[in-house]
Amino acid sequence: MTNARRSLYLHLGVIALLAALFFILPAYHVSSLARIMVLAVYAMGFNLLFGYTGLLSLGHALFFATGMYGLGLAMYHFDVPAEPAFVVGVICALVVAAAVGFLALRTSGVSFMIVTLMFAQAGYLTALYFGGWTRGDEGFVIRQDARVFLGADVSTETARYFAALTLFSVVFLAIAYLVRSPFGRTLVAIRENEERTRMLGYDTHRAKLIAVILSGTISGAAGAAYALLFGYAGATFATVQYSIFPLLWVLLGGAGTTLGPLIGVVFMFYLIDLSSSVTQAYMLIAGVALVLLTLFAPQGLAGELRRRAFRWLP
Amino acid sequence: GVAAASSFVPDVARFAHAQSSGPIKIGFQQHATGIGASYGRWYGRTTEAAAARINAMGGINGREVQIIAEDDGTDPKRGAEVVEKFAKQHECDIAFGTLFSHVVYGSAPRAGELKLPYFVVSEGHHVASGALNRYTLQPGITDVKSQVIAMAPFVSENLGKKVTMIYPDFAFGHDHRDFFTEAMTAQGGEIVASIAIPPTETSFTRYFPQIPRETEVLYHVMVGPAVLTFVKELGEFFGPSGPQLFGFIDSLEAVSFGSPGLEFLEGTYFWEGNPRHAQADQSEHDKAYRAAVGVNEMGASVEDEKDVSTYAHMFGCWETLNIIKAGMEASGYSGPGDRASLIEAVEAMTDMPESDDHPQGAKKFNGKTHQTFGHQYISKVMDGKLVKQHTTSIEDGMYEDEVDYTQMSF
Amino acid sequence: MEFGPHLMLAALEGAVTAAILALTAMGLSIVFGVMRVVNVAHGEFYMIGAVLAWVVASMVGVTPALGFLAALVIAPLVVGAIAVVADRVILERIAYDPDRTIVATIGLLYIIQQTTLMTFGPDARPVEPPFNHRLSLPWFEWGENGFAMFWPWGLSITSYKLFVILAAIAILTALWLFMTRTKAGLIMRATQQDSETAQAFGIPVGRVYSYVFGLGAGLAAMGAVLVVPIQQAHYLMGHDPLLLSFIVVIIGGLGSLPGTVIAAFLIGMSDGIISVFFSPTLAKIIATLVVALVLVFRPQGLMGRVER
Amino acid sequence: MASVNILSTRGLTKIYGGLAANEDVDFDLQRGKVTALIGPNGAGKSTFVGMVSGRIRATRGTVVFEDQDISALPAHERIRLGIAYTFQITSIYAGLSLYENVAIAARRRLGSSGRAVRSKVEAVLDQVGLRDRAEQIAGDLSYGHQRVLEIAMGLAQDPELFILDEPTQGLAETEVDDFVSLIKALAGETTILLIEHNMDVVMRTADHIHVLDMGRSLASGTPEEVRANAAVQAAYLGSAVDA
Amino acid sequence: MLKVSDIHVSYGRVKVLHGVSIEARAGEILCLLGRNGAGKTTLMKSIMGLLPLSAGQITLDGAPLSGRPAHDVPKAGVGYVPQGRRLFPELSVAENIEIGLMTCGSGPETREWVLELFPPLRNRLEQQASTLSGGEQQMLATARALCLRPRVLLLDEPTEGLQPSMIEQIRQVVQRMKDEGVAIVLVEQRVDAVLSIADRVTFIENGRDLETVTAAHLREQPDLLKTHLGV
Ligand SMILES: Nc1ncnc2c1ncn2[C@@H]1O[C@H](COP(=O)(O)OP(=O)(O)OP(=O)(O)O)[C@@H](O)[C@H]1O
Ligand SMILES: Nc1ncnc2c1ncn2[C@@H]1O[C@H](COP(=O)(O)OP(=O)(O)OP(=O)(O)O)[C@@H](O)[C@H]1O
Ligand SMILES: [Mg+2]
Ligand SMILES: [Mg+2]
Repeated sequence: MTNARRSLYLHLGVIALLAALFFILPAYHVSSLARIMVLAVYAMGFNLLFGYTGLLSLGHALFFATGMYGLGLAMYHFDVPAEPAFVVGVICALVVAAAVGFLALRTSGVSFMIVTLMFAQAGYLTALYFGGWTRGDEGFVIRQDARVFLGADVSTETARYFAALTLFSVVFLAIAYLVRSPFGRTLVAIRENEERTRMLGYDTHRAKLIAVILSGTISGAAGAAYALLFGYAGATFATVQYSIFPLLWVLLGGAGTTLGPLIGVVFMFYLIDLSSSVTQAYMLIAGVALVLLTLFAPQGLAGELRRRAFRWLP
Repeated sequence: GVAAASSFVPDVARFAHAQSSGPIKIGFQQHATGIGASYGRWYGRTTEAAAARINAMGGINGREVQIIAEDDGTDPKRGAEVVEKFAKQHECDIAFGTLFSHVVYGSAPRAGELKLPYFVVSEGHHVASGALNRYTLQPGITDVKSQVIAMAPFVSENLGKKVTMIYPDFAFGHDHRDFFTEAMTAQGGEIVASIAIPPTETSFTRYFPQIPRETEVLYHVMVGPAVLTFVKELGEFFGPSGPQLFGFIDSLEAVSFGSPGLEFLEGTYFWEGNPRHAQADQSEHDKAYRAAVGVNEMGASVEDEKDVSTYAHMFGCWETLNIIKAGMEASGYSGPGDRASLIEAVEAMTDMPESDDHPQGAKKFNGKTHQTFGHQYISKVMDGKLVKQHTTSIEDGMYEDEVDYTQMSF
Repeated sequence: MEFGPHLMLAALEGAVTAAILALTAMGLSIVFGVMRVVNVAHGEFYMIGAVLAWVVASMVGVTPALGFLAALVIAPLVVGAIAVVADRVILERIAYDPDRTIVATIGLLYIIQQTTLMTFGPDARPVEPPFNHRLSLPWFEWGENGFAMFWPWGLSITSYKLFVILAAIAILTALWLFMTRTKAGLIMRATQQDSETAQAFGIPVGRVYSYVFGLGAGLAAMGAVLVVPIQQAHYLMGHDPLLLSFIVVIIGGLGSLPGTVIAAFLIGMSDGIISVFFSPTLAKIIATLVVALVLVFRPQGLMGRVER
Repeated sequence: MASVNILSTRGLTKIYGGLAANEDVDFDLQRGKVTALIGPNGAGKSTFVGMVSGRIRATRGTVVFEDQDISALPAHERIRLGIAYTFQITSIYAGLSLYENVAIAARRRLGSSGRAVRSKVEAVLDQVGLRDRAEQIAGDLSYGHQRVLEIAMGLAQDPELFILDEPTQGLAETEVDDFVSLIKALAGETTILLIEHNMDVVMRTADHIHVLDMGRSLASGTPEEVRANAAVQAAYLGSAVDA
Repeated sequence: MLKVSDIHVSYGRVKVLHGVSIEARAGEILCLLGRNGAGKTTLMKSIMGLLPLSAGQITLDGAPLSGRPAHDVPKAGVGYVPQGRRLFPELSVAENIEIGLMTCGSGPETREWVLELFPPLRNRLEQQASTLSGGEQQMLATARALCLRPRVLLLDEPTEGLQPSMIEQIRQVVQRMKDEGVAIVLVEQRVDAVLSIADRVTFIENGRDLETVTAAHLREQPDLLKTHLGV
């Protein structure tokens, strides 16, 4: 079996498994999984830029929040139906990502980290400053009866789960395809050695800009979906912490792997969820777990799988 | 029954006569970590004490009350997850106890979807503003709009007409700004400046010059760990000659008035949800409540007098639990199937007289807006103690209904 | 308040912020510059420094000055020791791999934060300053009757805040002498650039890293001890210093000591001064964007070397 | 009819903080020939080819490639016109397999056709004798093999103009011999600009030699002419001229 | 003086040296010859203590060198010119030299001495090492190692990328070191250069030492080159 075929089966298999889990898992885990899938989309967007292109952004919360507010404000203030509002959210994220990419890509390395961080911080403060519109830190609730997407009431468990699964699957497959494509390989080449790549005739700046835009747009789609599926938008999601999360997820799951983001989110979610039911000091457990993981799974969970068993893992 | 409250492990036999002897599970959304942790700890202690008391009195409908606390990290995302966990994993009967309003906003939609009664103790104006849903109620603590409105007459009559407001650039601060400005104007006063301080700010002096000279009253309401700095720097800025200060005690919850730098607050006024320092006219109910929670006359832990409570807010947990009990008993609550009737029973409540169940004072509950209204206290700092100067009437804090939840379907 | 005095007050406040920031950022700059690791837990070292200052000060307790002095010595040492242990136990074993260090130090951040929460609780803890006098400041102006001096309302600083500025200058000068007059700085930079070759030239790389990590943490703790009499110790207080330090280090130009100080000064000041002209949050937004744009148009930072 | 010169520079200059690494270099490169660029260390050879390829921005001067003024083009567009460049200081994808290293080089031209890329990569790896190491991670290769890989990446681009900056550095003698045959095989179709200090290699391969010294052109001509040039002797070859 | 006895070395799971023994004697130049990837650099690094030995021993004047921490090896008087120069790229030329001086506490006269050996460096003392031309970098790398005033000098392809006259110069430097009694281990690819300078030659192939012969012997029997190197 060729690697391409193996990879296709793997991805379809993951999607099928997620679909099956809806019928198997207890109710609580089903709703957790819906949330995990949306966050995994966010992580996949981040991974495209960090894991594949080698650009470490500390400002992805800006894109997530832009998608979230794009959809949320359209629905909250203008009673825009969910479908066009979703498009608005995604487009807003795209535009913001393009602007940030345009400016931030003049820098590289740590400067890129800081510039994205600062833009995101400015975005967060802007959300607070226009508190009259955004309801600031408190955020706002999106009316439950308006949360109907393509005829499905996504405030119900089933519709929500499958809406999340659909978004996840689309992005998951698209990224799996993308990273095997010549463009994806170019991104990896940039990650490994940008100067060399440029001197092989690739327009690295353009490729990086496209990567930022794609990554930001996917993250924005995740934000819009989050607001729609869970009915809330707020400035908390624009804080630095929410820029660090995808980094953590991706590093845990395995940067530069298609499966890593999902694995990372699942791991982190259940690490907190399970340890918090054992003890109040769950952050301590989480902290120790993270440290141990770096010691014993240096390339993240999926990265370790790839290193130890499945060399072909995409 | 208070004496028995010390037995935290309830006697199983006492609950034997219940139809279903399983406990009533109350999911307690606790700010154990994150920015709300100081409050979360005391909300926890109060809730434990209230539950122990209820259990000592035979539980609810003969069933033991079991508090299931989950940390929400003072984060709206985790808040929603915790609500899901209550509903689906712990199979709680209700969820309860949230303070920070962004967590309320983040969690309430899920509570509504899950049809899980969600009793918040947040003082935010979210419930009564109609932003939430029929499953979300705030019966145990007055909301900020009401608190603020009730302050205006006292401020304008006793302290001055020209007010400068300093508040965090959060929705919570904006509520203060909007409602107080309106109420003050109605009293013939004037807001001469409003200074919104960005969150995460740790030093404040540079903003103080924006306070106009003509200011007669400085109205401050800051939250978070930087408030001590705020107050201290305010003192250093004005030196001996400043305007009258009127603050919300939110700034200094869990902070001892003996802390260095706070000498400067001597002679200033504070809103208090519930007087921290036991007053001369302390009621028996307050005495009993303090004893049950383990708080001394100075509002600090009896075990450690440096450990100051969040006295102005945490009574809300105590009272809310008692209201839940009353609601469950009135509706004959026996399980999740009766959640709607529990809501209806609470909505039907009106007057809540001062009692051991309501040690903070009498309240009027508005079933349409799901919001309770109570007395507010204004205290003055005298010799490092908060001495009550004025108690507002319940009517002082009334405003027109903005929503009628009872018209919404379940 | 009049414009002139207002500006002056903002500048003074900015200087205090800058002083603390410079110390904290310098710690990060050394760690980041030498080890090229993003130490996400740097803010937590600052935080434990502050909390320990409170612990030490309240244990000593004889007079505030004595308590403070003890804290100033003990807290940085303890924090430095903690950092050295963390380096030996964790970072050294993951070979300072940049990605893994991020995860590991996030883990460390959780561990430190939670441990502090459980040990010392969530409340803000004040430390009494060793001395604290309000010093009203005069202002000079050309009035109708010539040059006049007056005492504007509110224009003041405290003796302690002045002390903080001076102390920061003293510590930074000592550090600068240490880095430039001794061989330490050279050894650190060589280690950073090629640790294998550094070993081949007799540099004990492992030990250099440990000391650097300890020194960085110690500096953060020192900043924190200085700040607790102004701001209180709190288990979440590490967040802001971490972000600001990072910004300062990068704006200053990676590995440039003077750059870090200048950047700390500029950021501390700009924050204060921009706030004179705009409403507070807007001022913060503008200050943030200005800093971001500085980097956009000068990616190597203020004092960084220009690449070819 | 294309002109004889595939590349010419006029007045090409690079100044680093006052120091001229290249000063007014006029240079013509004949199509299909092997031209060696030699000169003392620090003469500015790498700087020169860096400016030709666009890696280094020229202070002033023009570069004309295939009758087109490319002075203003960014590096990647120049490469696209058919210039391949190998680095003096090895620059490979240390974290990727050898195969992928070459594939990235090949893919830019062969684009989406996976099959074409594959056969190109295999052909190139055969050519340089690294086929059996194709799956190894490039960073784990010995230095000499990394140098060979660097050359392979150039080959994979099927360039019009192939610029090699000291390709035989670190190569064992057998590999050097292979390299010489490789260059001879390419000559004719591909124009080659070779920077070399190994005079033996230069003499065996070059049709034409251009000498640079202290940033300026010192001499230019056939190998014999250059070897006989006294100025070159003095500046460069020293007493060690043994080739 | 320096004795390497039957060492085995691997990178992670990849075993590279399978039992190599060499001996460098004072006042003598030992050359290592071998194809690309034979393990020459690996051997040098192992001597410097930069790679752990899985078996075997390295001694200097009879005292064990292996097993000591890597930073002790240079202090024992072993100078190293790594392959590919490995300068401290962002340090200036002067600082790179300073590091070399620091290793064994050499004084300013050593500094003068190396700058005299490589005059082009003197004009570039403040330049950042990474911006030096390839050849200048190689000079700096050699100069830095000489700063130790080493008793044993390891040179890994030190003439790579150098102009012929400079190669000659480095050769003279090496010769001079030899005359001063330094034991020298030299990795070189150019057989002709090796033959003119070496005292003895060790052939390395696939991580093993095949044979050690004197240079004179090699000059007489060039066939050996063919058998071992395929030249
Ligand atoms: N970024 C820079 N800043 C300052 N000087 C530089 C820079 N880059 C190169 N130089 C100098 O320019 C001169 C020419 O360098 P170049 O690399 O072109 O030499 P070269 O001819 O390739 O030498 P070699 O044969 O040793 O590789 C050198 O003296 C070098 O030190
Ligand atoms: N970091 C590494 N990880 C795994 N294998 C390595 C590593 N470095 C080198 N090798 C392998 O070890 C073997 C010997 O490499 P070494 O660099 O010692 O060769 P060399 O004799 O110095 O070759 P050259 O003449 O090309 O410099 C090679 O096969 C190489 O692929
Ligand atoms: Mg060169
Ligand atoms: Mg080698």
